[in-house]
Amino acid sequence: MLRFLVRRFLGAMVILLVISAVTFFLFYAVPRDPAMLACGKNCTPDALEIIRKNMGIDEPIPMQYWHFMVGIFAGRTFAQGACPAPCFGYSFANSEPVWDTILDRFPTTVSLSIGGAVVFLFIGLGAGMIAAWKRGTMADKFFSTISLVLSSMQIYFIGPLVLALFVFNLGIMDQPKYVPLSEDPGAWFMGLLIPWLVIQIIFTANYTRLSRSSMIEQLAEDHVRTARAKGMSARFVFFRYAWRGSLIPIVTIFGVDLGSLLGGAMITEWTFSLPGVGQLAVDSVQNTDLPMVMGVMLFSATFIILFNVIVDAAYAFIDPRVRLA
Amino acid sequence: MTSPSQAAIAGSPTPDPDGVGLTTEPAGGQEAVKDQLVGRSPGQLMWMRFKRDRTGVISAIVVLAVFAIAALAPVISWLYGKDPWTRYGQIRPGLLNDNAYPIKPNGGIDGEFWFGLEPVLGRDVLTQLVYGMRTSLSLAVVITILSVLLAIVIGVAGGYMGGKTDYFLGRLTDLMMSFPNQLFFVAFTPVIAALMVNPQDEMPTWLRACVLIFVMWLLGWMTLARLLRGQVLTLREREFIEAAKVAGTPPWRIVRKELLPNVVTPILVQATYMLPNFVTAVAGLSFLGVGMQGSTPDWGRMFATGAEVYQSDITYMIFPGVAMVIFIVAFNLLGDSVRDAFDPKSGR
Amino acid sequence: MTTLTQEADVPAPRDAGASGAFLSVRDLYVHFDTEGGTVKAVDGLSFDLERGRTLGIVGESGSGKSVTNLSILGLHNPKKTDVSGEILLDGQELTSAREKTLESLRGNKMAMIFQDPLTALSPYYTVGRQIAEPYRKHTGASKRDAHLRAVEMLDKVGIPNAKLRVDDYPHQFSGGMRQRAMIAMALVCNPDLLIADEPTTALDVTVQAQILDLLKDLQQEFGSAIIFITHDLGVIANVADDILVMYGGRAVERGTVAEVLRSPRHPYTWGLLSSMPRLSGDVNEELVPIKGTPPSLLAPPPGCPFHPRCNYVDEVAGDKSCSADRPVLPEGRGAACHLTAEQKQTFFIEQIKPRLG
Amino acid sequence: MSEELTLTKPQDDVPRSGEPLMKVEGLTKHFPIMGGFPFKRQVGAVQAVDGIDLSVMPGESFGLVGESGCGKSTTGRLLTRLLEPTRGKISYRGRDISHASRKEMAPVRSEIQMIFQDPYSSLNPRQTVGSIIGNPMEVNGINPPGGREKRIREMLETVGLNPEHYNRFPHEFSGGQRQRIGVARALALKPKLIVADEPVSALDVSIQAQVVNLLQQVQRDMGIAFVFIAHDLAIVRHFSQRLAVMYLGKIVEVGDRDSIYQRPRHPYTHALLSAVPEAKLEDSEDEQRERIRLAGDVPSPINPPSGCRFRTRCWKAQDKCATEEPPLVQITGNTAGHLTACHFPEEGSTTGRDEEIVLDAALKAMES
Amino acid sequence: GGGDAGGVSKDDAAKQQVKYDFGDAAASKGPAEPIKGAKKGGDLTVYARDSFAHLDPAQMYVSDEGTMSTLIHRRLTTYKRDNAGKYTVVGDLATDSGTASKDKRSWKYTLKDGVKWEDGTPITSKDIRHTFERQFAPFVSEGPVFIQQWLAGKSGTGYRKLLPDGPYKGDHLPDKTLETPNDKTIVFHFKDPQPDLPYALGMAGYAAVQEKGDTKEKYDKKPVASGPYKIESFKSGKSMKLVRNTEWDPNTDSVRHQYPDSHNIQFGVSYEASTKRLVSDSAENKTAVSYNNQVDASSMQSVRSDPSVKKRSLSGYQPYVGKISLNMDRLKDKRVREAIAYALPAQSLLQAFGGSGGGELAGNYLSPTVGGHTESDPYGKVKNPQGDVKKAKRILKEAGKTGTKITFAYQNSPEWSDFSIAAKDNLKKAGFNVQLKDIVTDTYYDQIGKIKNKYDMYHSSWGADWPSASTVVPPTLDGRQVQDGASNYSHYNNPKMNKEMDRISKIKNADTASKEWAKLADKILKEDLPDVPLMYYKQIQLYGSKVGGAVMNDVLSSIDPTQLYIKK
Ligand SMILES: Nc1ncnc2c1ncn2[C@@H]1O[C@H](COP(=O)(O)OP(=O)(O)OP(=O)(O)O)[C@@H](O)[C@H]1O
Ligand SMILES: Nc1ncnc2c1ncn2[C@@H]1O[C@H](COP(=O)(O)OP(=O)(O)OP(=O)(O)O)[C@@H](O)[C@H]1O
Ligand SMILES: [Mg+2]
Ligand SMILES: [Mg+2]
Repeated sequence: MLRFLVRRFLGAMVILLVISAVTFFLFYAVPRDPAMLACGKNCTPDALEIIRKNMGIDEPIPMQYWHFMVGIFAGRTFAQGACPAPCFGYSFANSEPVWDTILDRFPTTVSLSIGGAVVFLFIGLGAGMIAAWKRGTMADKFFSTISLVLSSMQIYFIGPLVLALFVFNLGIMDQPKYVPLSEDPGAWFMGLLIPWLVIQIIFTANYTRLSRSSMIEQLAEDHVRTARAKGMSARFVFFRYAWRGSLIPIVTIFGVDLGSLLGGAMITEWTFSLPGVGQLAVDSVQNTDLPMVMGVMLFSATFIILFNVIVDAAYAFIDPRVRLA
Repeated sequence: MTSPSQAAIAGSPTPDPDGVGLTTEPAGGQEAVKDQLVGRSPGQLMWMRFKRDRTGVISAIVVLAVFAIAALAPVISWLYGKDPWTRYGQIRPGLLNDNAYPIKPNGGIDGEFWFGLEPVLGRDVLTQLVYGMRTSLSLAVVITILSVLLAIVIGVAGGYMGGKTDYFLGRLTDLMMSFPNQLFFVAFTPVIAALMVNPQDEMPTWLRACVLIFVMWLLGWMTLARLLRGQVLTLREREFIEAAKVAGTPPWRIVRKELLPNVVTPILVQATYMLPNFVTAVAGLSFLGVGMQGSTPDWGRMFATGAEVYQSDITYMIFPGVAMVIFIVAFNLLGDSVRDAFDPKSGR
Repeated sequence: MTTLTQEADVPAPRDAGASGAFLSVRDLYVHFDTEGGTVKAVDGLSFDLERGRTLGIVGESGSGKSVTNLSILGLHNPKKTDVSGEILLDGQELTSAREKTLESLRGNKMAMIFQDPLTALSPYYTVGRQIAEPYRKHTGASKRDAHLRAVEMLDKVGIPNAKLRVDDYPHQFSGGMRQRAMIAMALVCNPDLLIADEPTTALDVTVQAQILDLLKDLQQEFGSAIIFITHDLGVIANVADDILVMYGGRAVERGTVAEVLRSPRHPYTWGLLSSMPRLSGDVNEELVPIKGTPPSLLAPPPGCPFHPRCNYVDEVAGDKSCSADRPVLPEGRGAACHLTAEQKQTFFIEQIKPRLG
Repeated sequence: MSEELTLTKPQDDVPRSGEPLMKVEGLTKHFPIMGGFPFKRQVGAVQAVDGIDLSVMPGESFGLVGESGCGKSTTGRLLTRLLEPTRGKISYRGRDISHASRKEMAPVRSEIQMIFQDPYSSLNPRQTVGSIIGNPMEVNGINPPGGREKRIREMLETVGLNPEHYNRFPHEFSGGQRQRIGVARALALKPKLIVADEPVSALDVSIQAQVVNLLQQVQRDMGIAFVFIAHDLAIVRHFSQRLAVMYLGKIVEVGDRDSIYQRPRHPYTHALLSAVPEAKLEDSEDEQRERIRLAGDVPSPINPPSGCRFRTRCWKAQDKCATEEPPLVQITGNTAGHLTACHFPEEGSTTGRDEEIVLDAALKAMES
Repeated sequence: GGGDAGGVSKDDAAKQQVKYDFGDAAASKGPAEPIKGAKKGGDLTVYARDSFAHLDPAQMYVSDEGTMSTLIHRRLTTYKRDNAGKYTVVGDLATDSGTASKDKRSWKYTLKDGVKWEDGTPITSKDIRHTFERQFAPFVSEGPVFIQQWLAGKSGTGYRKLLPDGPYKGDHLPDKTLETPNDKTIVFHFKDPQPDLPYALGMAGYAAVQEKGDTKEKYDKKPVASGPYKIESFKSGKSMKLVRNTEWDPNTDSVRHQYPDSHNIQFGVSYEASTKRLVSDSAENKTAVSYNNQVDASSMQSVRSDPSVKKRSLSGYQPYVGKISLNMDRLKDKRVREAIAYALPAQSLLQAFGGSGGGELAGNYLSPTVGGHTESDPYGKVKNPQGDVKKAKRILKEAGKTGTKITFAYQNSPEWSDFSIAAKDNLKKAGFNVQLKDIVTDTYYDQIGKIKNKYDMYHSSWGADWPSASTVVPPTLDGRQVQDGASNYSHYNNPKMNKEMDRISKIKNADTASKEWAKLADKILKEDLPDVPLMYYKQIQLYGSKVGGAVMNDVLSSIDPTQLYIKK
């Protein structure tokens, strides 16, 4: 297990390094000078020089990259002050420490994704299993059709529809917004209800389809037949034997989904104007805010990789044949 | 002495008893097929199975219809007498009110503008949608084709060569999969666009399209490549490949003649799942403001506009939205049917 | 066991229940609905089996061996399968039994060993747990007792270090050990009927011999009735008391091992015997294959299913035609063939026997 | 294997010269196992084939038997040079082809062919029978008089298929027929040596004989040498004049048919023979066959036992077996060409002995 | 535009045109006149699209920063709006709006008693001196530069030479420039007469900075408050919380109130989103407001057609004039510029901004909020809002320039994107080869502000810093101001006109000056056409039904945050 983790960790480091390099160098390929942008209306060459220095962009680009990377591990000092590791620098746009900004935005994204994910996972799996259990019946057809249609929806389509309906026409719900859970659990819940609902509509449907088909696949396995031949009840066989196997594809997809949701659910946050990491990403891209883009990019990638590792580790729990070495 | 599973597939052709004359198809057609000496390829069999699947056929028709509508956009526009560029509402008084919204209810739907008018610019929604679908679909089709090609190259190279090449390509795939793709698109579409064109010039539509295609392509091939690698890995162990090697077949020929024809199936199935994904991804980019620009009609941008105006004019969003849902549903159903036709065991 | 009447080609109509057999299958039909049409996998099959005896079923791939036995256990998907006829286990009707009843019988009174132990064991649970499960379910034993029982059973089937290996997963076992574990699982509740579906086909000869001996020994200890399915007449000769030869979903010959191997009466059995090389046979003697290929069960040949491949079609005398009339398999010793008893005798002695050496 | 190996009793009148067609010395194949930490590297090897010698005479049929995983297929694939040997030398008609590249192999490619086990995976489902058989000819630039198609049709006829089925696809044939197509493909190049890797074990009993007969006929009529790999001892006996018994990557015994089947000397050969179920009743006129029940399975080739590899399952094993690897030699009392690798060989007979040898714990417990 | 539901009529504009008086000590004396029915308490939710890039007064120039700044920062002078809507410049920290010498070259201010920083220390003339000296520091790059330039007597960025490092390296402005005879008094000495100083001092950019608490760059994140509110937390791009500053004494402030307990600002709420929220007036939106987010163009319809919403709206002109700047370096032929001017469809722009709620067709450079505004319309942009493509085509043809390639750069906001499509359409019909070039919003002005930019035309809008044309004409049309980042976007440089400007800026009578400015602006438009005026911006603002005291502050062109209270 430890070996597995260390190996994956090393792999992740390499991947992150490449991602950061690509992001960094591509960004500088654009003929846009962030210092110019920050320098404002009363810009003088001197001022520009100082801004450059403050931003840390007065050096050759490879050097900048080197310092950036060193800063992540060792911390750095900027004009704005010391920046302890992990230091992603200060935003070009508003001089906020990148890391703090991301951490500050993260609870929103976490609330949005985890809250959504928990429900869509359970409802989705449940509905899928019911459909598989009742395969070929009306209930199955009903679930399958509904989930097919819903999973074909896009957030940017049903998001506004749901808002239009529940918030503006019926007025029974509030505009989505984020209130920290610690401040007011009720408001937190109500504020995220609509985004959750929308995420869930789409994801639940996906998971219903996925879990149904993988259940059906598992039910055709030989060992499931053996279990029945042992006299185990259909229910037992279904929930113990078939279910266990059907988890693997589900865990795989769930890991991917959660990883990318946590790394910033861009369209969702954008649609509902929730100030999460995804919105931060869009903003910082528009602001040519390199440190922030770098930060978010690495942050998101880390989540994707992290969940890859978690998924792989989960395989080992689900399937004893997979050993972590 | 295990009996190979294929033998147990119901409906798989059963040889006839005389041991020399062969039949191809089970029950029914036995007599008719008997003297037909050209066999049915797996592809033809699949086609026959597909034709029997009603859902599949219907969804195929829907999908084809969508493509036809997209392809025939100019014809439709000509027949209908409107185009997606003219600002009817702005030029002709009486269509948009003081706030630049259609005067008539339901987004200005009437006998002339069947799907209504776009707020502010006052363009015709029907032709916008039709042309928009054309733009989005052609983008998605090109991206799909390119991704499939790259996936074939990488998947087949990795799977077939194995060893270091495979390891390297595998890590490359992992790497690309770890890119937060949406963020990557949003961050780099403008960057690459900026690199490609003289900052003074308008980015030509085709170039913008190319950039979009390029960026999506860059992160669009991995799933299929992995799948193909796996397929090739198992195919490589199949004995007919060894048979070809024993005959001294050069590797390139093995890939071309022995491997590729056998991965057509997963490619086709996967492509039918990829295409709608690309359509929605491209639309998502447009929604976030990094898609097609200016007066080029675009399906995805209609959602962006729709999201701006939905409170006053929800009708505008409905048409592209419903069209999108129908298209995706049909495509997914088609994908399922294609898969079932190729692999009748997978069943539902 | 099947009661053998001497050379009776004419079936003696008998009441199934009256035979007193432990397992009695009467007129079993199993049809599958598939895309291509109805697969008549089992087409009017009858046999009996008594406690303590072993019935070997041979026949080529697709002849309906597995399907027959799955229907005894009631494991077919009722939506897609059409099972008719009677299956009496210890006097209890099974084809029409409720799922609950079947559940309480499976693994308890009747158990099954599958061909491929790798796929037939769940990869997700320990071997011990999989063995203990039916024991707990059917005997209501505690978790501990069931575990001990699993260890005991593993020990019995010759897994070294059973105490430790009981917590292993199937993938940690070798092929032979897995099959032993399957056997342990099947026997854990002392079933009266054990169905072994090609339990050794996937194994090496040396391991196969171990397993066959083990099964024989276990049968002596438990006294179960065994149905042993295989392709291999050699194996049958080794383990079975009686043989049922199946072809195209039907039984074509039955008898005791000695009877069938010494004086087979069906051209298909002849074909099987003479197409098999033997360790002690004459190497210069050509093998005589059965011509042609197995029949399609979607459109089985009319009449005798074997007639398209039979060398003796033309020998059938009288108004009976192999391609039109379906020959009947008599109760007890006999073969489903239109040839007369004398013809069979002559052909066997003159043409077949010499080749068998 | 040494020169002393000659066929004692030529069974048939296949022309043969004194020179072996293919000769293998010290043939070894180790498959690397990658692993390690933190970077992948070779941490071990599957010693699939570990230093075997053998030679195949023109026109003869040489059998190779052994338990699953003992390296039979690997040997076969080494002989056809689908795999490159780790060590050792393979010479074909006096030419060293151990490390020949594809180009260097080109001249002999068409002479060494292979027939595979699985009739379902050995034919490309996307090609017609015609192209399956024709491709090797095309690749090797063989243009028979009358054109390739004519040749293919001939081949189809030779293997007992309807030449009209030229344009059919493999899935339209039964297993036996597919195997015939495989044979036709091998024959189309007019090979001198065919390596047949369990060509009938995937087939139904009733069909096996068809294919065995076909192969036998081909071997005789065309004078093709065969390396016939199988685990069914009866079929090997039927098919091969000479055979080698493999155990865990090594040849433990080699000799002509009669020597091996009637007077085996290696305990493993004994065990193997005694395990074969016979469709004959025990109380028949023949003398009782001995009964040997080994314990367990073949050990892992990653970590084979020291010395004699069979010692872990052998009832005669002594200390010497663990330390010294027995050489493959002609043991006193054996006919020429019958070589055995054993320190304590058995007497040459397969009839039952006084005491049955049952090493299997469970059997022992139950029977005692 | 047709049915004018919520728009502002010309009369409102006329009211705004009234020149803002300089108030005396009495007008500057606190406390501010209480608002009827206003109560203390409650938390106000505030929606804002853009986060505040700066909290350091010296860096503040953007209007929404200015609005918020009135809550936390005090300056020497400020604008007082009485309940009738009349504005006066009064003393804020200072006792009055300032005492000028005869020649208007020296101005003297005295600080009120009892004005304190949030830490309780008094605000002294040292702090004020520091406030101005640090404006010269290199890190200060964003704020206004009027006073620095006046002090240095130089235009452009030359003023920085006066005190290159700011006060941080021990250098200070000499007493002949800035004098602090005692703790309460501060005197400015300029090279030229500066009659507008009290206006300029009211800008957010000249609000006081505590010398003791000055952390240079970092002050931008954590400034020391002097107004009725102080910063409890600020999370850039996300939220800001302002709470009562207990050290602020209402008796020293004639303008501000301190009713709500807190202002909770949420950033990143787009105009669409804030409009939708405020329209819905659900739960917490009842106590919500936005200082600066206006009703977005696409919601204009729903706001103006719903009486219950309209009731909660405020509307007014913004000081901005939307125009298309023609790059004089590239479009040298006036006929080409004329063709463009005729072809552009002003109506489309208006519609893109949501119709008459979002703006009004413009005929010339001076908006109705600026003194001297006239109704002139030399290019028929008001009379013929669709654009006169035929005429444009003819002119272009006569000039022999049909097919000229012109690049039109625009900000990729929905409004300008929409307009660009229409503009391209018309220009193309007129015979131009139009290249559209979209530029991201945040960098738009930087890009077009470069002298060497390669665009032919681009939109720009300029608003007066105070309601005098002197803050419109010279900044946008004085050829000597052409430099990177300056607001003369068309690079118009006509020496004759430059001289005119010098002449008019010396006029001491404001009314006369206004008229002269207007004449000059029209002359430039007619003769040289450096920019095509299209639209005077207007805006509609919404507030929640439980928010009281909402008034439009024309100086801030936003809802005045200091007057708000929560209804009980
Ligand atoms: N679920 C099913 N649906 C359709 N056809 C089936 C099904 N199960 C079995 N069959 C068909 O029934 C026939 C008999 O199959 P069965 O498994 O009994 O053969 P078998 O004698 O056991 O063969 P083998 O020796 O290969 O195991 C075959 O043709 C098979 O294709
Ligand atoms: N490509 C490979 N990589 C690693 N190990 C291999 C490879 N091919 C074969 N082996 C291993 O080499 C050993 C010998 O394999 P081989 O296939 O030659 O056995 P076999 O005698 O043909 O067995 P079977 O009777 O099952 O076909 C086995 O342990 C196998 O796992
Ligand atoms: Mg079977
Ligand atoms: Mg093998």
